[in-house]
Amino acid sequence: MDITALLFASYADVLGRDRVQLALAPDATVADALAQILALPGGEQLPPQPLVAVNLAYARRDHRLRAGDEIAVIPPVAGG
Amino acid sequence: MDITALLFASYADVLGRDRVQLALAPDATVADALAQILALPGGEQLPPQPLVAVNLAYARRDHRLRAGDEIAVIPPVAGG
Amino acid sequence: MRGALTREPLDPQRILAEVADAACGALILFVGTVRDMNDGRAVTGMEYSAYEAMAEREMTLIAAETGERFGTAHVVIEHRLGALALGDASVAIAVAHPHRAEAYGASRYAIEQLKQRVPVWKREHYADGTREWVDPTRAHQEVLP
Amino acid sequence: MRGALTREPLDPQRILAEVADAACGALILFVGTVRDMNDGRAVTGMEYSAYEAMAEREMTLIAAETGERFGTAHVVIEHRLGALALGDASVAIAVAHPHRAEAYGASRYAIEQLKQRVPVWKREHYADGTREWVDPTRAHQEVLP
Repeated sequence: MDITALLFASYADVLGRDRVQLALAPDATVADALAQILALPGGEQLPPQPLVAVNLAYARRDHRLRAGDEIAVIPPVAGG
Repeated sequence: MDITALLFASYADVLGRDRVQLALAPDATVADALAQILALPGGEQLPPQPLVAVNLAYARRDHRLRAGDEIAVIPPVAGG
Repeated sequence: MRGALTREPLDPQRILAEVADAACGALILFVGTVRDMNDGRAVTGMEYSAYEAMAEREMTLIAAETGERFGTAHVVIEHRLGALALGDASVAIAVAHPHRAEAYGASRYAIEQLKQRVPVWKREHYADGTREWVDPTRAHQEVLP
Repeated sequence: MRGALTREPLDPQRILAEVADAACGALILFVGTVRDMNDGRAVTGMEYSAYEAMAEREMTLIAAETGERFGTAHVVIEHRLGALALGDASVAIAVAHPHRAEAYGASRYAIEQLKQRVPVWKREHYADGTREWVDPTRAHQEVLP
């Protein structure tokens, strides 16, 4: 299935883009999506287990993805 | 010596005045001044040891008074 | 650093602007207002009075102590006197500090000290037409078993 | 009860008025501003961005959680995005509660949760012309022995 991953702030900078299209197996998890993102050029500058949100909520690495999900890789937040 | 004592809020109400002129011995203390005030009509409605300020600062019962001091009997404060 | 009484309506925005400082990333404003209920009785208004010279002295001391204890020069305390309506602000305390933990600590310290020490009194007006001096020490004793 | 992002300057007075309630004797406003110094470097400005849909969702959740935990319906959280100058307010949190202890607790809870969870990022601009994403987790690690 196709999933779009959103990238922000320093992660978008090091990966040189603010979104990436992933081709994933139907039973793919957050960890599978992350593995593809970390394999991109610049991905080695991300931490090994960055925070991820699925459909606007923080999600665990074993969270099962579904077609149409919005996934986002979340750099350390710095609000306030 | 002559000392003026100021009365406030509920204490002024029960004593029916907001100041009282006291005639005190030259070595009188806060406790001596209080004894005179508590002996006034209505004084029995005050607590036996109310808070007292001398010259705008809280003072102990054994604080020695001097002519010209401003003494005040302070009801429970309720600011804010 | 300042503590003062006023008979005019408090202006929280102005007090906040007064403590603002480019070195201070955290501003806290505490505002105390006249509530419509106290101890289960319907309140219609409040009348504040003070031993004014001493109250201003204590408020000034509290502002200075707060600043020293928490490490900031930016503390303003204002208390209103006179007849207040429901919802009117009776006290406003603004604090600025480089860090928020200290800003919260300073704000809380200032209001607790004010409530313990500053010779201000209030008379509540009730819906049934009566009015009564508020005595926090009595309310406290009633709470004890 | 409300959490929102905005690109306009924050208006603390309006946010405070929004939570005011005759049943609530204690109002607390927290304002976070852009400081002129961070980790010893002179800051000249700050640029805030967010995962906007998620940030608004988290802020709304935090407002609701804060209200439930501390027992009030009067919580407003606003965060500004875009380019901010020194001293500009980046976040404002207003809370009203019948009692001040709970009001302070609620205010503190809301800002701590915001700093932990809300996907907002800031890039500091320094006097030497460089700029850098702020990473609170890194700053924290550096503090550890």
